[in-house]
Amino acid sequence: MLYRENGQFKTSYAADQQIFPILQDRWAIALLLVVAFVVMPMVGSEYFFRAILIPFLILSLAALGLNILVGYCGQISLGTGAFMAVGAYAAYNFMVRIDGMPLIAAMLLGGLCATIIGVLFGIPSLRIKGLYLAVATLAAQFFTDWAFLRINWFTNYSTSGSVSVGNLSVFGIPIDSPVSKYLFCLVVVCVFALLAKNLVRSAIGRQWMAIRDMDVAAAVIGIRPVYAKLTAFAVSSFIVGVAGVLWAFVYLGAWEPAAFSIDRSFQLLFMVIIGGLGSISGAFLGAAFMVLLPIVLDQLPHWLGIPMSTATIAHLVHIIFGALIVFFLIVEPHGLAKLWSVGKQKLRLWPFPH
Amino acid sequence: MGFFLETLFGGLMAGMLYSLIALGFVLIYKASGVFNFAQGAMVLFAALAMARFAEWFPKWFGFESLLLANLLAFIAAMAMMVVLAWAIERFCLSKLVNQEGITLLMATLGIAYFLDGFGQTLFGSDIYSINVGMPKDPAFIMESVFEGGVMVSKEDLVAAVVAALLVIVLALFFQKTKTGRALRAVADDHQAAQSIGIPLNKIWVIVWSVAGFAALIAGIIWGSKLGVQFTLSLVALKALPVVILGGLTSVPGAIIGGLIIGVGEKLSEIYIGPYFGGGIEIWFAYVLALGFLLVRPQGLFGEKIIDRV
Amino acid sequence: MKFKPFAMAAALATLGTLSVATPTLAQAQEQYVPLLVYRTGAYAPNGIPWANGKQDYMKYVNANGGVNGVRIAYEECETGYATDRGVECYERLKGRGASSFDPQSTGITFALTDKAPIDKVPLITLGYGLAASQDGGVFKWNFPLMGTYWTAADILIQHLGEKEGGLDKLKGKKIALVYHDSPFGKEPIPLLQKRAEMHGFQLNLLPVTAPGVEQKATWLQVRRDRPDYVLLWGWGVMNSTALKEAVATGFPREKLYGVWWAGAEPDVKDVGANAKGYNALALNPNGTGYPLIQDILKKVHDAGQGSGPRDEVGSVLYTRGMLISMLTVEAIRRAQEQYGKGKVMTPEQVRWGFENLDIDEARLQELGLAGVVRPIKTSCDDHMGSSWARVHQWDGSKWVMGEKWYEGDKSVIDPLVKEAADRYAAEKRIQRRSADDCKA
Amino acid sequence: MSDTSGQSALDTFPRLLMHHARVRPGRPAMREKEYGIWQTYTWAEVAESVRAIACGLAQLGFRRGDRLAIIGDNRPRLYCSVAACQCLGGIPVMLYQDAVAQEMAYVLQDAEIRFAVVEDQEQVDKMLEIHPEVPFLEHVIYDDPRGLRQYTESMLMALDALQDMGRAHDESQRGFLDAEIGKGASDDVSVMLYTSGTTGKPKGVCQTHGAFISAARGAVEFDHLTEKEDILSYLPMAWVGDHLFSFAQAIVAGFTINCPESGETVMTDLREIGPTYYFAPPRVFEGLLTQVMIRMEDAGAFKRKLFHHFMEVARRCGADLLDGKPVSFGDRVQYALGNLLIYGPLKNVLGMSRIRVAYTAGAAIGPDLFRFYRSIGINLKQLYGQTETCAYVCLQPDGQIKLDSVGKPAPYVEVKLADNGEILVKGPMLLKAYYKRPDATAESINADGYFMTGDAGFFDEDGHLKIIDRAKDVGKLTDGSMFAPNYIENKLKFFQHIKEAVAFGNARDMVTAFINIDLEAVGNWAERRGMPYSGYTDLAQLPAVYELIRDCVEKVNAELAADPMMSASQIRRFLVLHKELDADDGELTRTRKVRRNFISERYAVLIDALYEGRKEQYIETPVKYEDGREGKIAATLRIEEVKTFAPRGERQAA
Amino acid sequence: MERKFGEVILDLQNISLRFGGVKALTDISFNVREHEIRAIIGPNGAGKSSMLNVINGVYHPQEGQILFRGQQRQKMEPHMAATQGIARTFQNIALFKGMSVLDNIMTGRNLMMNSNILQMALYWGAAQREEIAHREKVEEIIDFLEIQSVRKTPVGQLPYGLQKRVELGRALAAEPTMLLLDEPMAGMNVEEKQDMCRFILDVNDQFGTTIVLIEHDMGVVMDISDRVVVLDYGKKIGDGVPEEVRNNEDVISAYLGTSH
Repeated sequence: MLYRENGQFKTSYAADQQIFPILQDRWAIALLLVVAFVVMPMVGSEYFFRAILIPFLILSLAALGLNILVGYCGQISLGTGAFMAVGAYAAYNFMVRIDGMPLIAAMLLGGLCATIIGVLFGIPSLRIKGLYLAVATLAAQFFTDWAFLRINWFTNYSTSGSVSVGNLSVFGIPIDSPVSKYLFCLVVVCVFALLAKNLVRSAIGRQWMAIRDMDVAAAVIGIRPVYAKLTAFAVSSFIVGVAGVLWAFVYLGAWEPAAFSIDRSFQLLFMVIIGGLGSISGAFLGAAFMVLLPIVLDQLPHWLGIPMSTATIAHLVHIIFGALIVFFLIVEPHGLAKLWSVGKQKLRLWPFPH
Repeated sequence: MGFFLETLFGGLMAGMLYSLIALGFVLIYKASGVFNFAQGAMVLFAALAMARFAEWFPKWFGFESLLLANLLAFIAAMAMMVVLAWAIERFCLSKLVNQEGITLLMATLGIAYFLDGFGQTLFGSDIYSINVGMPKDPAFIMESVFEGGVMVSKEDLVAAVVAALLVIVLALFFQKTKTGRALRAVADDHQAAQSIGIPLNKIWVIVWSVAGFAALIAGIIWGSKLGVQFTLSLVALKALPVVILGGLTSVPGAIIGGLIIGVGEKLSEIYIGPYFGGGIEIWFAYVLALGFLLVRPQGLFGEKIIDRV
Repeated sequence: MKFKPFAMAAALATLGTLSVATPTLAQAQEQYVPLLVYRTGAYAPNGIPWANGKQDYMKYVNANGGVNGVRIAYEECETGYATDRGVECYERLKGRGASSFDPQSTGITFALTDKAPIDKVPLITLGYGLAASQDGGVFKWNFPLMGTYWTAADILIQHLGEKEGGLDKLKGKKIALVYHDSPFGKEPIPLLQKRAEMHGFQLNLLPVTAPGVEQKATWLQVRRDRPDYVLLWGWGVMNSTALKEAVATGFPREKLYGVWWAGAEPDVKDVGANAKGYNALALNPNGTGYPLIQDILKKVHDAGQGSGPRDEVGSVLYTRGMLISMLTVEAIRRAQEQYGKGKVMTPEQVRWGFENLDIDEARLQELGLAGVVRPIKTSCDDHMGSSWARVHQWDGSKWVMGEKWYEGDKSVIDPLVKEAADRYAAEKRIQRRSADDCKA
Repeated sequence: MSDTSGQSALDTFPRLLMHHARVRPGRPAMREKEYGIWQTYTWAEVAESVRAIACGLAQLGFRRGDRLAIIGDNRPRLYCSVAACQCLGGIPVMLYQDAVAQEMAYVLQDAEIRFAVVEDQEQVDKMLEIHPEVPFLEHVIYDDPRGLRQYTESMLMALDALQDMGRAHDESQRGFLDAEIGKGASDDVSVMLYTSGTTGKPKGVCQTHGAFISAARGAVEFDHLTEKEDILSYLPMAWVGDHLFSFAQAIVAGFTINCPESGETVMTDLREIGPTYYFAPPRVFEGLLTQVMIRMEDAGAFKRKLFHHFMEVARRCGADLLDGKPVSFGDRVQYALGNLLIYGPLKNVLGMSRIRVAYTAGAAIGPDLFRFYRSIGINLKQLYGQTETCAYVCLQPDGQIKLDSVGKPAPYVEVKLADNGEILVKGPMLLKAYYKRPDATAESINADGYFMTGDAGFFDEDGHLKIIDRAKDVGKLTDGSMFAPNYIENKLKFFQHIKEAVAFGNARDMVTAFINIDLEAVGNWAERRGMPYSGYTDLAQLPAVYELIRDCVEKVNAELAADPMMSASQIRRFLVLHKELDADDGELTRTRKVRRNFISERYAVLIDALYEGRKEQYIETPVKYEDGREGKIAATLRIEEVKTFAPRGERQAA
Repeated sequence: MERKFGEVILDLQNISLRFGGVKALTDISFNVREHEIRAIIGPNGAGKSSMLNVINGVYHPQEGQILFRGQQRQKMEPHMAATQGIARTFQNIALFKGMSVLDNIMTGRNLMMNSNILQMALYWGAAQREEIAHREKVEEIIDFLEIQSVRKTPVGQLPYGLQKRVELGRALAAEPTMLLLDEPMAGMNVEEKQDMCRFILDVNDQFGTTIVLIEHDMGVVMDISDRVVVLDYGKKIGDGVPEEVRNNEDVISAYLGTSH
């Protein structure tokens, strides 16, 4: 309905291959970015930043990373929490042990460590497939949970095993207020989303998808499964690791391994699937769904002025949330991103139905 | 040596308990290709139903017999599991046919959420007990051989026997009854099964009911062991390495896998754990399963996956 | 058809955006106290009586006309014991002028400890939390009232020493710590190690992976090592499972000592008679045999306002919740004395109240708590206020309180606290509070 | 000649082209969707390409006055070849690319073609097939070498190779081409367009540079076209319309022509380009509207309601808004809303968002159809013209649009009516001659220099020309009243369910008609009603379809009854044909005009049946399938009677 | 037209392949010469697809040796066959169904893309230039196969015939020296078959690609192939130019005789 595509013809491949080939989409994205970067910092409440936007952004990033592995390369992983933890603890160690370590460097190094561990745990994927692999990745989850509890070196010999960071700053700008934290996360997420989008529309992205869609055929046309799968694990773990750093450093500030428990892994997988496998925007939609819905459901009786006990609400949230997940899977197994693109397609074809 | 045997027995019996839960996974996967992450929630739900009904019935109907209470509660809980199976088929699975495995898996996670909330709404979220007269104290065997004998938990022993019985019952059900054979036909080939006139949705209701039955048994045993409360649903995590080790499609695999995992993790915790500061059994189970899978990617008894082009 | 869920999701999203943008504010003449609770999830059996106790006391205060006429406005927020949800609750409620937070979870406490000084909201962690936060010089906003894990561990060792006939008799003994493998379970270790060094007993560490449903291997090790005592540092299902495994491996319950988080009714209820002889620390007694609780029963439960079932009133965790609310209210009252009676206190003023609590025997008498707890007096240096506890024992159907009150040994604990607090301050580049700041 | 730079006299196409290459070298002259993107050629590049082709042709021996056959889809290099040929003073002859080889043979023989530039293997094969019959043919140059590698015939040459040769030649003989261009004169024949002709063999219409340039210039001034226009070139190059719009006007105004990727992608390409200037015969607009209606039928109830509501609004005030007439504020608001919700998106989907001016011509356009496009804000206008007049006689001026007229005489054109109603025109755009047919030339241009169009029409009170029919087709019923078959057929064809119609009645006592249903529209209609059918023949004979068609015919009768001149021509009986009329079977011309005589011979049985009052008639018809096989379609056709209406003006007439 | 064949490019010697106890191929030898169109025919289950799978390294024969360009093959993985210039299509279309036509064909050029992962992530400079360069090649293939109108359509939405074409396109994108086609015309109507034949001949003709194909339609095989190998129950029963094979008695009885 809002699209006016006449005259938007492409005279070069560069123009044809851009991420948003349609002018109206570019406007919409620009608007979104303006809202995110300019409007939000001006109008958002502290609660909105700290409890909704920041976790939303960080989890989007993690989901984005996971989506590369699951959605693009077809390797199901239930060990995402582990890679987040590796990123977080590695970055923590870089920060504590090396004086004057810049936050960004620590973050990237944390991501790098997550990459290494990710690749290590990705090796079985060369032999093990599907659900077997999914369960096998839990080994990473439980192992890291254990390792960060047990091996005191990782926690800098903290008595409780809980660690914390403070006084974050980037290029001399302190990252302490909700807005600065939010903006920091936003920048990181935008950058990684762009990089990830670039990867998935490049040769490597096609290799991943080829492996996902039909691995034998992919091998026959010269794609090395080893390379494709391990790069997917590497890239995915890197992004997830960075998300782990943000989650620990920016969102929690102080954390214990339980912050990256198996529940987190499942939560992320949910985001990816509800959001839409094999779609960058799906990671954001999924994260929004998973972060917002429970909060909204939880608050709904309050807003509506229905008196209800905390326990009843909590149970109802579970019931409705579970039912909604099933509902969404039934209505659109390909996730919110698919719904979104169907909606967009409808807008493009409006007033025609098809 | 005596201690080694104790550990071994302990592991075997823990393994049997894992198998009990793993069976539920295998049954459903075999017949409907769904990796049912809601199995844990089903165990909790069944156990909650059992515990609460056994508590409520004597109050409602004014009798005191524990046996009668347990019996009625068992029947009522089983009925709930059948209704649940029907509801899952009707409102969820039948609408998700031909979807990818991972979508189905996520749907079962949705079901798990739902059951968590629903079960606690109906039955409460406190800790409840199931008293089916399981012996709690230890027994000592081979006292002549080792000093102090070899300790065996009677409760675990009973549980292991029940688990073994359940496997036999299920095996008979699959081999000897018409329905059971139909279930196997579905497992082998959905289309073939349909073409010989077995309604798929009915089969699914039955399979989920049978899995519900397995969950109820597991819930009773685990519930009387741990107490019935939310954490019960997490024991499913213990069954996962068992399932993949044994092979997703194999009932005997679930048993053997359970034993291997049970023994493996107990021995590792006791003999290797101290070198690492302990607490390694949970991940060791997974690593063990992973190791097996590297050799046999389809699990010990799973069907071989052949790449066709 | 296909379009509907899309529209619905959009609607939900819009709803979410709109609603959070307009936070409701507490009403003018009410003191707002948020209550973080968990009534669902793995720790619900423990969380429910705790939450009910907290709420009932607030209702009781309101039934008595509030704090010098200021009514308490309380609001629960379900955390499910999950750190991120706890943080969300905190962020949501703190903006409404929250007097203080009782996170009810070590993980949430850790996450909030860094945020509280920025937001200027006091955290009270009665009997849990960060042991070092006793040091108010560094942890200005944390109040581990009535005890920390270190005082708990210290008291347990004192008790064992007494049982053996003197701390020196512990030499050569084996004491095993079966602990929840998390910061909660690991906190007592440094103190126990110090005590082990002092008295020459051997400390065996046996971690149990959360949530603790699988302890067979742990107890097999206990059986093999045959320790003289086992200290149980568990929470939730881990405790009952530990007791059941102790039964199944034949470990004498009399030699099993739990921390005060392992000594409530849900921990033993399911084990029943088999747990007979099991000991645990008690920060507070159970039962309904003192005036305050009778008054609560009368003014709250008899008025149909009870938060939970009546027979739960007086249980261990209920009472603990009640005490937490009592201390919060006392802090508010104390602050009002300083800043103006009958006014709504800001969180900073409440913090001052917490730091200057002085609940002496007389006040306890007034509150109807005589003999239930010992006097509590906090200061700038000591945010704990009291470290007295007793040991109670399960007789198969109820907890029986021991006679003797123990106090954490300051000479053992304080150096540890100082060291840990200093280290924390160094890490965070916090200056120790000046004397002026203490007075302010 | 020394003044060949010719800046002063832009009177031939080559000079115009070189002029653009100088004044706007960087602006796009042509775009072609190829390899997934719009490959763009600037005026400079086009001029270079034209030079190369021209020099190459010259090298091959192409001489002044030679005819160059050009056969293929709308490809930039084929347009370049047209210009290149003109540079050398040759005469380009475009052929319909979908014609079968034998049809081409006639033109090639008639025009004594020595050189042909063709698009691809398909056309090359045709050339090779008819080569024995066209002995003059020496060189066949192909644009797309695909599949031609193994062809060893010496007459074949790739356009690439030709251009390379040409470039070398141009390099070595600088000034040769400029000199050739300089030799050209405005009065030279610039192009030869074959009229498909409803009767007899096609005739080559020779048009001069001057004729086409003045026709183009007139239109450019009339509609204020600029170099910024975009036009989609997708109509056959051999058609005068395409030559005027995509070639002559583009070169005169310097705007951009855009060639679609392939036949299947025209709609997509149209959406992408979004032309600002558009030209299409009515059937294209009709097809689009039919599609719109069909697709809207599938939409949900809400959307359909919205659509119909706003279409109603548009019908009420859309055309008036476009014409700048006063419209109430309420309607303006509603229309603006409609523009946001319906018209805007609709135009976008149709690829018409950017259109400033659109023309239709070639056949009468249905008033509903015409009104539809105008009402949603597309400035669609009609023009009237013929091959012989460079498709340029009358144009509808902006703001003076009448649904049933073709507008006022265009600039430089003089129009008058003969006594018998035939339209006579005079102006610079008239043909020079019919090629090698002085007889025909003489026949068509009268002593006063007026070209006799052969169409009958009249001017209305505002001076707008109205066309009734072909003058020679206008006949008489036995009672002496006028019978204008085309007029009736057009009215029938305005219904979306009727694709073609053929009316009979000359020298008969009543009017009858053959109907061709529109397979897509009627098929859809049937499907929605759950009526099964196996194909066209089956569908056509369904009683329900007859009902549907009879309804349409009755409506036409009602309209005819309202017109005193036509009321006697109401249709009494009709049948629905068992096969679609097809150009391949010779029933239609390539421009899809009915070949009335051929049809009356071929279906004589049916005509007899119509007039003998039979209820049904069996018929067998031979057909040619697309792959060249031949077969037969046999069916028993139902014949139905239709209600007629009393003429409105009866009393006065009596 | 005279065709020019080159040297033997692929030589299969005494190939035997077993799956467990089942013999799929027994002692099969034949060769393929450069630029020729070599057909493998035989009834269902004759081992034709297994033969192709052996050639491109999906299956590993237990006995026999394979010489490719005179080099004996060692342990072979499918992607190595691709690097040696062997591309193929599959009997049951093996397209990447989640990707568009364009992306599917782009994967075929994977081996020729050298950007590293960082460059791709930035999509700047070399990576973008490479992407565009390969896009140009792929567009030529799209043009060649006349699938412009579906360029950006997900392959899953295409009709069967077009999918087959896309698969051929993906194989062509690798610019193979040898193309293995597994029943390229199965399930097509007459018109689609004609198109496909044209494409195959054009490929062979225009790029000089050696083609080994399996096909059921005897007419097609005889029309377009230069030499034909006939398999039956895993054994070779005939080999030669189409006329020879047509007249071979074994073939007639084993294959033609039983076919309808």
